[in-house]
Amino acid sequence: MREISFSTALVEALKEEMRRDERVFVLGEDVGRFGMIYVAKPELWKEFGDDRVRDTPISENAIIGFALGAAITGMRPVADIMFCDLLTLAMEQIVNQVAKVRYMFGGKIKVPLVICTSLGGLRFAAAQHSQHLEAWFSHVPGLKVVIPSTPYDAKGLLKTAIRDDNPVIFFEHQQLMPTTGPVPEEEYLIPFGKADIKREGKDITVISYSLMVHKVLKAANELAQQGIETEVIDLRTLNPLDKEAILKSVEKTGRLLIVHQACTTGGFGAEIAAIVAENGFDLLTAPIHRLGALDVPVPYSPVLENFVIPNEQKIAERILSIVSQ
Amino acid sequence: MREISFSTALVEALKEEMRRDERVFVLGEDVGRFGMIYVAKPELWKEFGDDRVRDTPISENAIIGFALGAAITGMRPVADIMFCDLLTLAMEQIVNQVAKVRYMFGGKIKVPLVICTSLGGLRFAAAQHSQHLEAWFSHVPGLKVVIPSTPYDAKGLLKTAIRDDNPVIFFEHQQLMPTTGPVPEEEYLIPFGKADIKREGKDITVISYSLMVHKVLKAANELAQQGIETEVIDLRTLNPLDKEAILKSVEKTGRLLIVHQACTTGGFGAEIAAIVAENGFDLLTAPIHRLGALDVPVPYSPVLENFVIPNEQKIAERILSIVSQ
Amino acid sequence: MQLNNEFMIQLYRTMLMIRRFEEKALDLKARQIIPGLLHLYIGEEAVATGMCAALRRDDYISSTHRGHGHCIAKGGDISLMMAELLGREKGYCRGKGGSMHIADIDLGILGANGVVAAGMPISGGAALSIKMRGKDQVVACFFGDGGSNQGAFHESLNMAALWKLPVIYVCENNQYAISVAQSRSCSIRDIYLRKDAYEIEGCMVDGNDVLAVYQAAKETVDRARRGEGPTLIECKTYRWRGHYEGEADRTYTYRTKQEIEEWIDRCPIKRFQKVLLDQGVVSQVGLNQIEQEIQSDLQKAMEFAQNCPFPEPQDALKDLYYEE
Amino acid sequence: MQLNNEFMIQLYRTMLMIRRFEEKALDLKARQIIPGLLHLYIGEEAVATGMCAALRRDDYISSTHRGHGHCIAKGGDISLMMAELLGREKGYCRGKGGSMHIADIDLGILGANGVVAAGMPISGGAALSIKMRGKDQVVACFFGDGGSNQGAFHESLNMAALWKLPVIYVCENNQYAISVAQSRSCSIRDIYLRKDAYEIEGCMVDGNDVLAVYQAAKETVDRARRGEGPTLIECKTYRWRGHYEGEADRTYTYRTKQEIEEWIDRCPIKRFQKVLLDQGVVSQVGLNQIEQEIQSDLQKAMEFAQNCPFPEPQDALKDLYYEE
Ligand SMILES: Cc1ncc(C[n+]2csc(CCOP(=O)(O)OP(=O)(O)O)c2C)c(N)n1
Ligand SMILES: Cc1ncc(C[n+]2csc(CCOP(=O)(O)OP(=O)(O)O)c2C)c(N)n1
Ligand SMILES: [Mg+2]
Ligand SMILES: [Mg+2]
Repeated sequence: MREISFSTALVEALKEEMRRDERVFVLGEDVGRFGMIYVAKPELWKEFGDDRVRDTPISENAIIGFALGAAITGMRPVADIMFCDLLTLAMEQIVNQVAKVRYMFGGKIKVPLVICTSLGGLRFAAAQHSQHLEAWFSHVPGLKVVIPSTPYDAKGLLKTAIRDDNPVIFFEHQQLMPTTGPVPEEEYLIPFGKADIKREGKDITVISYSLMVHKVLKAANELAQQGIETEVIDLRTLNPLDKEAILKSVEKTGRLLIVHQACTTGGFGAEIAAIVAENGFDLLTAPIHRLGALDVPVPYSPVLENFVIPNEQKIAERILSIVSQ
Repeated sequence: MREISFSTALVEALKEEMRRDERVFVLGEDVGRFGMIYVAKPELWKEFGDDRVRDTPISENAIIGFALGAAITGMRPVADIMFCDLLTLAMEQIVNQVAKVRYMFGGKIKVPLVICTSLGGLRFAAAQHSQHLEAWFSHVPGLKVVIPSTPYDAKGLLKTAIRDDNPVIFFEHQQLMPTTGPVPEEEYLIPFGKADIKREGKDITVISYSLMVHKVLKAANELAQQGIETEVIDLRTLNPLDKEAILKSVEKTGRLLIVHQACTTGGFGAEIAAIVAENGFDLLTAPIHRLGALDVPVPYSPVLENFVIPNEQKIAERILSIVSQ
Repeated sequence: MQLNNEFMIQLYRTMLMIRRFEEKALDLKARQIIPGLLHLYIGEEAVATGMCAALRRDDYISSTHRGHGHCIAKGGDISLMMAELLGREKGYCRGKGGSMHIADIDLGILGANGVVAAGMPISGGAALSIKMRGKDQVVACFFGDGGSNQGAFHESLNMAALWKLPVIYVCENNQYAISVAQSRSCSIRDIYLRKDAYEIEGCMVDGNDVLAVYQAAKETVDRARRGEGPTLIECKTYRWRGHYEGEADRTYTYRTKQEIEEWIDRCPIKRFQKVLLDQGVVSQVGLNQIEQEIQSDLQKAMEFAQNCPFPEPQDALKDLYYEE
Repeated sequence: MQLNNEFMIQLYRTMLMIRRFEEKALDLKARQIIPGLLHLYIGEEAVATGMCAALRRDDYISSTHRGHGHCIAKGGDISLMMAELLGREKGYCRGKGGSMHIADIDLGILGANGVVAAGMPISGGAALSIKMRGKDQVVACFFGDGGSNQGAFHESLNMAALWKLPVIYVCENNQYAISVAQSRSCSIRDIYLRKDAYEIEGCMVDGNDVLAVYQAAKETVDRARRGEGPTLIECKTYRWRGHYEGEADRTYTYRTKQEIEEWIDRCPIKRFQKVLLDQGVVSQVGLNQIEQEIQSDLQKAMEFAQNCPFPEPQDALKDLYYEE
């Protein structure tokens, strides 16, 4: 199968959906001729023009509010927020409006709106450009939360997101953009709520998503040489969440580690741990562990950033310490 | 000891600190002559005037940003955001600036800033006026998170917050405002990070905070008549968190239920469950349970709200089902 | 402007319906039959009425926490409104929304809103959608003097102006944001002058004069329909009641009884009544009949609402996601 | 305005130092010695220089993502800056901040900022603090044309105007926000005209003319010090480099080579050089000497930075909370 990059896969998804349905359009900062969206160069803009690949002023709250207004009156906007750190400017619209209007109005409208945002930072981008804020949104009923790790998933999930009649927030890791992987030429969709078992194993389950999936896989492959068989699960969507896949895997391995790049306390790892501690307690043979970034803002200096964010080595160490307990 | 209301206790704390230190001032919407802050009537404003009890325009992001600018240049502001649902408008300043400036600047400044906000709604206030968003802030390193349940704690913790040289976010439940309790005339402070054991018991630990503490206590007292001894812990502060008290109690009871008014998924209950599932796994004799609001926006109609938000009966049922497993 | 009698009477009827509907709501709230928060529009009826009279059924409005007037003026069904206020199953939002979230997408009512100024970007988006779909609809966006100080005001007007969108921003300047007088929250005296910051048109009107509001509305709606972009209209008016029902003992901390009474004297309904009588548009008998018709409609709405069952508790779990 | 020679030379020296510092940074970034994001101010030096020359040491500034110029002009230590860019232990932020978070509270530098317009409310708060503490300091708040469309602009100017706070809002209009030309992001042509929305003073100046900037700055700083409230100054200028170092191949998607070259011809430093030479303030020899002094200062800063160790990994856990 051909290999394309994560960002190309996302652009393909947009292109296909925009060709298929003229109600779909993109708005956000520098999404047009600069091609900031998915670091894609002006490709999308060249095909669809200013109107449907719409540069906005630097007004994040309005970007989401405008997208919402368009979504409930016949369009299917894809609103891009350059970094997830800037979602902080649009939380009012996202949380109080986008997520709630359908419910508040008694189910009488649809909100076909995708919010795309990048996260995790390029490297050494410091505290305001490196956050992982996905956990917040898992705590907001009404939003679907998608967070892919491969070009294949990115494309299939984005297409599903655009066709969904509910608001979806779609997180793309900046460091994944140039990574490549197999993506078929034919059209496909990936349903929400289906985790992907990246690697089977019987000794421990490691649950992860986004960039960290790759670091976990590397650690797992290394540990395999020492005879430790790690099962690696990529959640792909946090809401809906594939609880079944999680519990099934824990049933098999009895041990669970959750890895994410967001800081540990209050991260989505807590939610998974809580679900398993309630519904899979009897399946566990060891404490549930979480490995996230340390609980500090992400510092700038490489020495410091490396210390704060999980990497293969730390993941491997943690797995080892759990299985050897 | 005299009994005063939660709101009076808070106003007393402010008064005492404002008398003690002229750098302390309050800003927010309708905090002055209308006395919206703590539903206190114009009391505070009468003593300290427009300058130190400063009404602002409806500009939440600016309220926090202005408070921050004042805090790093010699003042000690207390910024009031009318409802926590409106914190969504100020997340940029709170999360990217307030919480991070000290760290980003290499520890070279102090940020003596208190953000007060109310939560939980009066009753039947619907989806945009009933949220509990404390969990988000526990996921932001750099913010201390305080959430008292009694007039005594409210006063002592608010005074501590105002004297702290770090940013503190202080959540007051709207339904607690009129509730009364004993508060000494003499000055006292309550340190952060010390949970309060409201009731000792050996059968199950129930951890809670804010309004729900009272509902848990009621349920516990009822169950006591059936011979079930519930240990009830009020966390009082989520960051710093009294992990020791949590683990010690679980050691004693072997069973854990966490109750909060925030919706269950992604709530702070997940964090507690995760901590115990990692550090207290061997102490547990039963799955960890969480009881939060159902995962929907809070609906308006009393029938619906009652169904969505935990109450004494549901808490008692859950405790019963856990201890009888 | 030449207006036919029927139209004038319809304006009157709408204002009076808003007034009577809210008086009823006030009473129900006092008796705790309405459970939730209630922000009344009494005294400001001419704004919604004049503005919405210039709109077509397929035009949109976005409303505020003080939204009953907008909803009724845009054609909202008072039975469904009343049922919603009472938290009933057949209410506009099936009991999930209450006063602050009433919406009727079929009538273009994009919703009341519990967050000040939050409707401003949503309106802009509806207008963008109109433009992209090549329609000639327009959007009227209601917001308060207090709301004009939100960042959302600035971002929305800038974007709407930039893209020449068909939105009419209607500032209902009732002179207070809760307890804060406009002079203490707004660094400019006449809010409509903020139009210049966006290079758009705008004007100020007497918000207690329904014909003046209608005239300004008509002109700006026509402009918007012709694709000439957004407008900022400021309507000076006054709210008679407290900010919300229950404020009672604090009302006089921020304004005087005298001030309130002066504004009650300028009642937009009484004033228009006089115009109608003076111009011979309607007789006193005719007015009485309208009053009776409204009372009877309200009575029916009340009956509908009160006979309507509450939702089932489990209904709380419905309506969050659309599922095919 | 009569300015003495020493002062004029100091203006020149500051501009040149900013230029050379950033050229160095550019080189270090290209060689990946600077790890993080870098937004260069080259071409805009007259704005920070002219503005900060009107400030006292105890006045405050708030800066942006494009902050080196502001920091140097306010007296920032280039050794500590360079060490910070290199992520070293003795950098301004102990390696925790990098280019976008340099601050020096002792010099009143309230920080660069990675979030567009986020310094605007912070500046307002510093000004409020000045007023409440009864001081006569002022705050200069730098922000871009792009930043002027943020809600924070509106909320901040309204509050500062309302409370008559001593802030000078300095819009550095370099005509683009990343790739978006001002005409495509801003519904008004001259941003300073937005002053009228807040009933405050304001003006437009040639941002490539350091004396013009200084003069406008001086007047508005004096006004602010006298308690006459905020001002909005717009400085028209241009950035020569891409939005960030690394943009390279996209630069010509949104502007032409010719446009850039025209602006390079209007170099604020060359232009001021000519003034100095024409007026006999300094000779070519003098200019050469300044160049050498700057090179030597920079050399020392580089040595300091490069000899400075990286922080220890565990230092990442320090500096979050203040503990007595
Ligand atoms: C963003 C936001 N801030 C604060 C509130 C609380 N609040 C509700 S209405 C109101 C005053 C609104 O004033 P204005 O916009 O003038 O409308 P009015 O109530 O006068 O009709 C406030 C502060 C809110 N709902 N939303
Ligand atoms: C609130 C916010 N939105 C978007 C960004 C991403 N971003 C960084 S700089 C920039 C452009 C800023 O333009 P302007 O204010 O004109 O400053 P300039 O870069 O031209 O100096 C953008 C969009 C950001 N950092 N903050
Ligand atoms: Mg008002
Ligand atoms: Mg710019």
